[in-house]
Amino acid sequence: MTTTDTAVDQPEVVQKDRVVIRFAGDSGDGMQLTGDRFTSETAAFGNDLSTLPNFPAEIRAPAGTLPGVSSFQLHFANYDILTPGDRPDVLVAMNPAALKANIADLPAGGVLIVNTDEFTKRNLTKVGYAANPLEDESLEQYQVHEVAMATLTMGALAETGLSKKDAERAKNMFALGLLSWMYHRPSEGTERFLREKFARRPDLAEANILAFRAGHAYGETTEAFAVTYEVKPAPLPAGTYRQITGNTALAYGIVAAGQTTGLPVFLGSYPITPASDILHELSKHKSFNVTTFQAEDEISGIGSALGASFGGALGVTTTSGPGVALKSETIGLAVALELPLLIIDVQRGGPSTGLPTKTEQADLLQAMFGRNGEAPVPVVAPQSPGDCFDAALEAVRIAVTYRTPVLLLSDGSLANGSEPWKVPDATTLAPVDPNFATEPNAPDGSGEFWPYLRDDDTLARPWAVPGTKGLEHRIGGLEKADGRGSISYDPANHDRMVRLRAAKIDGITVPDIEVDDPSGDADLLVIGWGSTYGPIGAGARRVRALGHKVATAHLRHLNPMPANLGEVLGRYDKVLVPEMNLGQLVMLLRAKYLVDAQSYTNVTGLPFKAEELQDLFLSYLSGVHA
Amino acid sequence: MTTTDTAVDQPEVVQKDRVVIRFAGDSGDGMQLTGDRFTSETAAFGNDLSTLPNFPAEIRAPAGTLPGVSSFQLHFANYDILTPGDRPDVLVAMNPAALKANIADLPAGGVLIVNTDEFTKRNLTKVGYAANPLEDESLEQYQVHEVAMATLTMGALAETGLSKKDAERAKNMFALGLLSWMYHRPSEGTERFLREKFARRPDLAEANILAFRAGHAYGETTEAFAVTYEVKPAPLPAGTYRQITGNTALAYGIVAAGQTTGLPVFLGSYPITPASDILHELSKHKSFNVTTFQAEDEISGIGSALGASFGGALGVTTTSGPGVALKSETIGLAVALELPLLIIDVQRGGPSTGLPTKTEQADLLQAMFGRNGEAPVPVVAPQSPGDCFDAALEAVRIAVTYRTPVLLLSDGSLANGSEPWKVPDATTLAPVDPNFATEPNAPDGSGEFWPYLRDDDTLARPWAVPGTKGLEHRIGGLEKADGRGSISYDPANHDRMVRLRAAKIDGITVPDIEVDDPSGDADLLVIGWGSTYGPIGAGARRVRALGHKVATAHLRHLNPMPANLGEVLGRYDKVLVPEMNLGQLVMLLRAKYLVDAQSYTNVTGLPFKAEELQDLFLSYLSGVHA
Amino acid sequence: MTALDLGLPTIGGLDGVPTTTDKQTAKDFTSDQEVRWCPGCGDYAVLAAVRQFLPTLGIRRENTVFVSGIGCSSRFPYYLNTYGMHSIHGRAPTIATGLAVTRPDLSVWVVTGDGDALSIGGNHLIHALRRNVNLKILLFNNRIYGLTKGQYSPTSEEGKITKSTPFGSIDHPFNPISLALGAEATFVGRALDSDRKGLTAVLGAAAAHRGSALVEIFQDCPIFNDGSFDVLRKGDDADTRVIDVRHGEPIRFGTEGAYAVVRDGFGLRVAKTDEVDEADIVVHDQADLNLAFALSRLSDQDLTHTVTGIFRDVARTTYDDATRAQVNHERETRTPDLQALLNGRDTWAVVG
Amino acid sequence: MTALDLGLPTIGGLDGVPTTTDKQTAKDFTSDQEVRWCPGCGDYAVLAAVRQFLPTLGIRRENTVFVSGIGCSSRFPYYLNTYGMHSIHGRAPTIATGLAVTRPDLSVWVVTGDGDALSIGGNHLIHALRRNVNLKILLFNNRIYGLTKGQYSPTSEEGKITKSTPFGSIDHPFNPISLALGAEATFVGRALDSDRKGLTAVLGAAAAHRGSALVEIFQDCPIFNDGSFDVLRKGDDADTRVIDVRHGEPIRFGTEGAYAVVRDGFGLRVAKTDEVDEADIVVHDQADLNLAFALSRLSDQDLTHTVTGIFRDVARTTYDDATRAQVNHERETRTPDLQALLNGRDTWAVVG
Ligand SMILES: Cc1ncc(C[n+]2csc(CCOP(=O)(O)OP(=O)(O)O)c2C)c(N)n1
Ligand SMILES: Cc1ncc(C[n+]2csc(CCOP(=O)(O)OP(=O)(O)O)c2C)c(N)n1
Ligand code: SF4
Ligand code: SF4
Ligand SMILES: [Mg+2]
Ligand SMILES: [Mg+2]
Repeated sequence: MTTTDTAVDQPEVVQKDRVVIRFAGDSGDGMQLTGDRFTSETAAFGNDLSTLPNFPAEIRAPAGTLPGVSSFQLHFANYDILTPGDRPDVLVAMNPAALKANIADLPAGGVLIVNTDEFTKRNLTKVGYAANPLEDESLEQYQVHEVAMATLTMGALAETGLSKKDAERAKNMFALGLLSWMYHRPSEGTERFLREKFARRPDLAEANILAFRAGHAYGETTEAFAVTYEVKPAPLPAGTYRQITGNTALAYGIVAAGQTTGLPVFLGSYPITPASDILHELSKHKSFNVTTFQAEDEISGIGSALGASFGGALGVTTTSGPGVALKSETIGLAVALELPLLIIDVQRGGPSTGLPTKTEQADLLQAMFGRNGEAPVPVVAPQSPGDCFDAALEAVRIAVTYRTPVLLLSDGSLANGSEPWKVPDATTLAPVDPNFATEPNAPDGSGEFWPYLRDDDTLARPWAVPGTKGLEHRIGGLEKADGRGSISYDPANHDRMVRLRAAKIDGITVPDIEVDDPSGDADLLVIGWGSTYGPIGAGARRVRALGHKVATAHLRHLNPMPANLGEVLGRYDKVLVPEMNLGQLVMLLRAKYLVDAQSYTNVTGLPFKAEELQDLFLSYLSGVHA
Repeated sequence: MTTTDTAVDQPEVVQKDRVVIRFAGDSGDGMQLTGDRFTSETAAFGNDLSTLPNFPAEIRAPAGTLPGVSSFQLHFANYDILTPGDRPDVLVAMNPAALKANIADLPAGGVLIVNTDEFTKRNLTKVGYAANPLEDESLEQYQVHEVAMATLTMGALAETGLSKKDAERAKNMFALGLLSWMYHRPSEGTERFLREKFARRPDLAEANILAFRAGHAYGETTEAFAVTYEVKPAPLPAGTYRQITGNTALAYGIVAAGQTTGLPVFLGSYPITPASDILHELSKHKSFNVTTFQAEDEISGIGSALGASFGGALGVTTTSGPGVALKSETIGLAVALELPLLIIDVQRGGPSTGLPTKTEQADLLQAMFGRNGEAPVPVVAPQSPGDCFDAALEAVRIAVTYRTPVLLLSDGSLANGSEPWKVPDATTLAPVDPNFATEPNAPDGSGEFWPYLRDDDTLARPWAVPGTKGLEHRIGGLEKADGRGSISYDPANHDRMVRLRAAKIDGITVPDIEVDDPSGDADLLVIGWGSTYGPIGAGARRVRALGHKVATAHLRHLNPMPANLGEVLGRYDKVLVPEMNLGQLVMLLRAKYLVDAQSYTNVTGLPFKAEELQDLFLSYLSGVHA
Repeated sequence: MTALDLGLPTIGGLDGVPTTTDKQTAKDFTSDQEVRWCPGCGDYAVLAAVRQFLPTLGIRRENTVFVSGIGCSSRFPYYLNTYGMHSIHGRAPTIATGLAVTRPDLSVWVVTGDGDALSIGGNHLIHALRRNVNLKILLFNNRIYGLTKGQYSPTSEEGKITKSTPFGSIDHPFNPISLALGAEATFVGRALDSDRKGLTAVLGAAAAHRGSALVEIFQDCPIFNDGSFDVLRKGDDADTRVIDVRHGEPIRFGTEGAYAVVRDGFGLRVAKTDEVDEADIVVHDQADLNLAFALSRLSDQDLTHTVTGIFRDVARTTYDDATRAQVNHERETRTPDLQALLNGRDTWAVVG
Repeated sequence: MTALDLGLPTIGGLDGVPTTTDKQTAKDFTSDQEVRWCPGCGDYAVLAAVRQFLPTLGIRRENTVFVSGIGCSSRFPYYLNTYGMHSIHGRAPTIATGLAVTRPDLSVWVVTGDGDALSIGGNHLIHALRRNVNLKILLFNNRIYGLTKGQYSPTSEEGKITKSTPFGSIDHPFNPISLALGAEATFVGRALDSDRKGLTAVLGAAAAHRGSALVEIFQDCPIFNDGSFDVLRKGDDADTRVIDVRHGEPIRFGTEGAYAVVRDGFGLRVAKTDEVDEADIVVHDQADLNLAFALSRLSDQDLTHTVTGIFRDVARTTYDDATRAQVNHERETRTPDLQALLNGRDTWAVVG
């Protein structure tokens, strides 16, 4: 659907290249929904965008408190952007707690829209405001707009017969309406959305639509706002676009992998933040021959997926870091069994329960080494929400082709963040042949079936599923004789098998890494993996815009690494590895390539900021870091 | 007790510096017991010694088959030795399967003692001997002694009224008697042992003693054996010695740690080979205020230990690799809680169930990284069976002083292997003060208790146990505010806490690594960890004896590493790291110190052989490896 | 070596825990942490009941420990000014076991949810029950995963539409009471979050019981499973659904005891009191395991008939008492001699 | 969207599994792997019985799968020439669940030990039972950990001296039958390793049952728990100990049915047949859960009275049938359109 600007004649219209808006309020204020809707409108309008939801681990902390603040940040632009933005240009604060928790991020001169109704003495005290900041000078440096959103909403809904409480709850739609007016967003989508969401309560649907329109009208009719802004659509590559979150893209990738492999999909999973939505999404798509099983725990989740793989399905399990820890023994079994299995880890802040709703990249080494014995597993990582789709397909290609469990490392910011996604043409997705064994294969012509006889090329073993006559066999976690697969305690055989398993993974064909080095002669290479793609790219753009040279490269494949990586690293004087952990990839690179790669880390539960990386790169370029 | 040689006048007595004997037979033949007794006699005699038991994962595979073969190798000498020996000088084979499985290891000219009674047609066929090897030329190159051990034993016991079956079962004691005669071993110990072991069946005790004596007499009276051998006691450092296995030494170390810390010991454990014996041993020592809890699984094992630690006990959990995998989530919790906890991993062959009764060193990276998030844990490793005692005490020192879980990595060869151990003076063991918190500590003078306020020096937090009035507090796996310890989702706080936890572990005081470089100017440094200490040392001795220079160093502390390690590594042209894995320590060294350390690996489930390492070192010294 | 005969516990669940004569109030047991549950959550009612109940035990606050797993309910320990640990998902019983075994002077409580206790933690729960460790386990059953935003749990009804079951759940649920009884539990009780009196009575009996006590608390989650127990609270027939049982008393319920429980084969059924013989009304016996099991099966879990109160309360040697008895016996009869241990039986001297 | 009503299973446990009319023998079901148990191990008898039993099912060998955990008993799959997996400790039910759900054309068996099933694997076991996945679970109960060389297990008697309990075990054991019944099991049976006939009968009924079937097999471990079930096999009173129950028949046992089981309150007791009224003898009803539970508690686990046969066998929709019904319903009513899925509802075109 192509949309055009629906804005009517209004105050001065200022053209902007990009805008960052942050909606902040109480957990009960519906800020995530508001943000989502604004995002959808923005996507439909054709801007490029990137989002960052941020909410507490509690379902709903006590109203009006600092721990209860929930926010949603959206960055949109008329060119392709890479991050959800460092700092908001506009902050919408629905209560004193939201103001207090977010105001420090608003740069001087920024627009602050405040819902004054909540600025009561009691609410102010609750968060430690001695005086009302709207009444002293503390907000002087901002463009403050005070709007009694609750009052105005209730007023607009007075006729609906809705209870006061229900009416008041629609104030987030009022805010959305106001902002939609300010930024010339289309509104049909939101109205349609509200009608569907409240299909069973048409009164609520109408109320929310009324509130939304009231907000819009408030902007139009009051003279409080001197300007509105326009951000033109972004000239993205031609194609059909939609907005997508990482978790949805992962779920779609799994559904698609079922189609490209022709296998039934079986997901065994136990809910955990921020991975649960993949289970939720997949449970809707049974028509694609996708079965979801909510297991009693993570071990059962992966165990059932492995059992399904043994039976010839595409076994998948989804979790976050603590769940991977629990699954580690079974991952080891999958390594020994050499069966396809996709294990998705949506990383979150750790250690232990950590920060369940925040992002982090600290499970890389767990993915690589978190099992007893030598148990190598391929590891892939998506770099953006939409890229989760491709990463899932790539992980499945490796799992099926090489008969191996594969770990896919997403993270909280990819999972919940969203961006416009160029929808792939489903007919062009590359098929993957599961290539089931159908015949006995013993090289000695005995007519036996040897479950561990390997393909010369891939070193993969045959996948012979129960029900296939003549291929009956037994496999297990004890060491197996090379070829025959029967139990073997022979020392030389064990050494051989350990090396064969390693060689199989090391020999997986992965594409070369591509370097973005516009000038071709940068001294500094910045290399990352996973969700830091956006901030690293944005940081690099900024320093390039300042006239400096910097090369960037991003790893999709953490294990095995691309064949050309050593050569690439060797080409640069300085190699810098920014990570949201204490330096995990950098350790692997140093060990493997013996390059003096430098680590930059930040473990705040939030993505890097473009500015932070710009400064970092500049400091490296200027030689502060020799 | 000091013992002297009891050998009587006999055939020619040949003096030897060292001897390697291997007893091999069916799982039901009692080879482990035979080996143990010969070891005890040898220890009592004052030789230095080292042992290598080797048995199948089944309790008792079918009689007479190759998978059912069980063996025990003993190396003893008149000087301090380091390994159980590469190859036997004497092989005792109780049946054709034992012969077939072991003969390849016997060097030409070696002594082969065969129990001919088992060399029946049926038994020969069972293991694929087309002809009886005792009757063709295939054993020509060995000094073969054919002894009808079962017949002789049954003859000796004819009078006892014992059933044929029971009598026949004593043939291992006959073999022991014969070997004891050949090597002039004392015999009181064995006779006393048998009386105690069969206290409830005195008839069996006497029968076994009779069989033992018959074997001895057989040597004395027949003229089959032209020589006997004498290996003089070894001039070990002065002190009281005993023979000890690694698992026993670990158990004693834990008991001792209870005494040095003054804490009750709580072991929560789930049985697993090769760690179960630690549980068995500790369950005997309740008088030392040691409580053992056989949990329903590994997770409960560590969970209960952590609960006990919270209550002020010394929490310990013991397992092997697959168990560590299961415990990993709880280890992460212990990292977050910052409570003392000792986690013992007796490594075995992997991945997955792998080779449960064989040895390996492939859990180092699991120990380092096998958890979600940044969850650093100190790692220590013993280098010999007796050293397990010291390693346990050192691990507890770190755990208690720094309030942290500590991983101790033993392995199958240390666990079951034995050596003479200089018994420490219990009164000289260094005390460790648990230093429980007793007072509120809030720096703001509020009289509150802050559970995460750190010691300036160690960065350890206070250990305040329930029952202490005024220090009531709640801790958990969510991120905690620095100092106060309440739940915090604050980005900057999380980053700080992640770094504080890392800094605490990095800051642990560990002794410098010592280098053994006799000439002081070797070019090649060989560095290892864990049970490779013996073979590396033995290999180095051999090449030094050949006039070459090689330096060796062995890491007790894998995390944090000794402060001088970087400097040490930098001193040598070549650094070589032999490991029983695919190169785990070498990865850590290369990443951390950026030295081009080379890896040598062998993953057979068996310890390195001294000869193998000698050849390796020579190839490095000769420049084959540039 | 033979096993020590400990006999049956003749002491109560709190014996050995230091007492205090100081006046303690609910406020003393309230920590400074802000309570972070949703408005209307049933957890608030339970918290209030527990805060009021704990001071009545007369034990020292510092000798009380709450251990929880993960879930909304598992935040409970933060809100009590006692010692506490918010551990990991499903593992609280293991941690509490280690603590209870080593510290007889503590009163140890476990707080857990239906997912925490019965899904991921099911094994630890049943093992704690069979061992009869002196723990009080409060199972907050809201028949939903609250903290992860509304997936069905092992106690959710069949057919339930949740985030993970858009076509309806097809898992047959556990009956936590039956499960506990099958797992050798010595104390099993049940109460409604909103029934302060009933809840307090069950908590009191649990505390007095020496051994593992499982208390199932029906708890409302207004956000993801709103009103799931409303039929037991309001509506015309609420009082014909709740069957509160009391040891030694005939089981009658409803307004003026209009209904009664009578035997039906090996099981039970509900009858109108005036239609049955007084003598046929079952008298509750909390020592009768078969009766307790039958009570747990009185109706499907559709809440048609819901027994509250104490299903079972019997004495059996506790694991922790028995362990300590073995340790103490050894400590009393043997002097630990570390040097002798290290030496073992066979040493030899090297004179150097 | 509403839940599909599947109703009760009207099909048998093997329906959907391809059959064969080829004559199959025990030998066909024997793999080429050497059996590696100790001489005299009860596992041999069970293996022989199973090898003889499987061909009688008439299903194709290649559609039979045995999944096991870890333990001596868990080596079982290696010795059968079917498909098989020797997995990891305690997790076989999870693997078998994934397999059974995705492959209705397979007959899926789980082999497990008392440690594997009830210690580390307890949670997966009870969840498989409550879900009623179409799996047959053979629990080899030798009341000891065999493979790890003789530690006590969750079914070991109190006071047992083992490697890990030199002073005697203090764990109160599980009663596997009670536990399974408390966990909503639809089929629970028990047999002795040496009783080929009884064992085969229970296996046959388990195979025919659609849903999870738990079969406890008392198995002797001559190495670490020698003769633990000997009182049920030999000795004067062996036949007064074993109570073999049969649906619809009065429960009598002993020589010439000298003993009978009669009701005792909500439970049961053993009486001399000639001392009780014929009518008082309990008639076994495998659909009566309360009776089954009472049978499981007839005596302590000291084997004084040991019920064998089928405690319970009732029909309940299986998890796997229900899951497949949901999937198939969707597949039949909606054409999967990947492009439509990827597009979602809101797309926009960029023309470049
Ligand atoms: C190992 C692990 N798996 C999964 C989770 C995610 N998780 C947190 S709470 C929860 C279930 C909560 O349900 P319940 O125990 O019923 O508690 P409630 O929130 O309903 O009180 C889950 C699945 C986790 N934190 N850790
Ligand atoms: C994760 C893990 N923990 C522990 C073990 C060690 N282990 C192997 S079998 C077993 C118990 C065996 O007992 P049971 O299940 O009763 O089988 P049995 O040998 O008696 O037939 C244990 C503890 C293991 N292999 N893996
Ligand atoms: S989600 Fe439900 S259980 Fe959790 S706090 Fe909110 S109302 Fe309570
Ligand atoms: S140890 Fe026991 S259970 Fe295991 S094979 Fe031997 S006899 Fe059988
Ligand atoms: Mg719940
Ligand atoms: Mg067993």
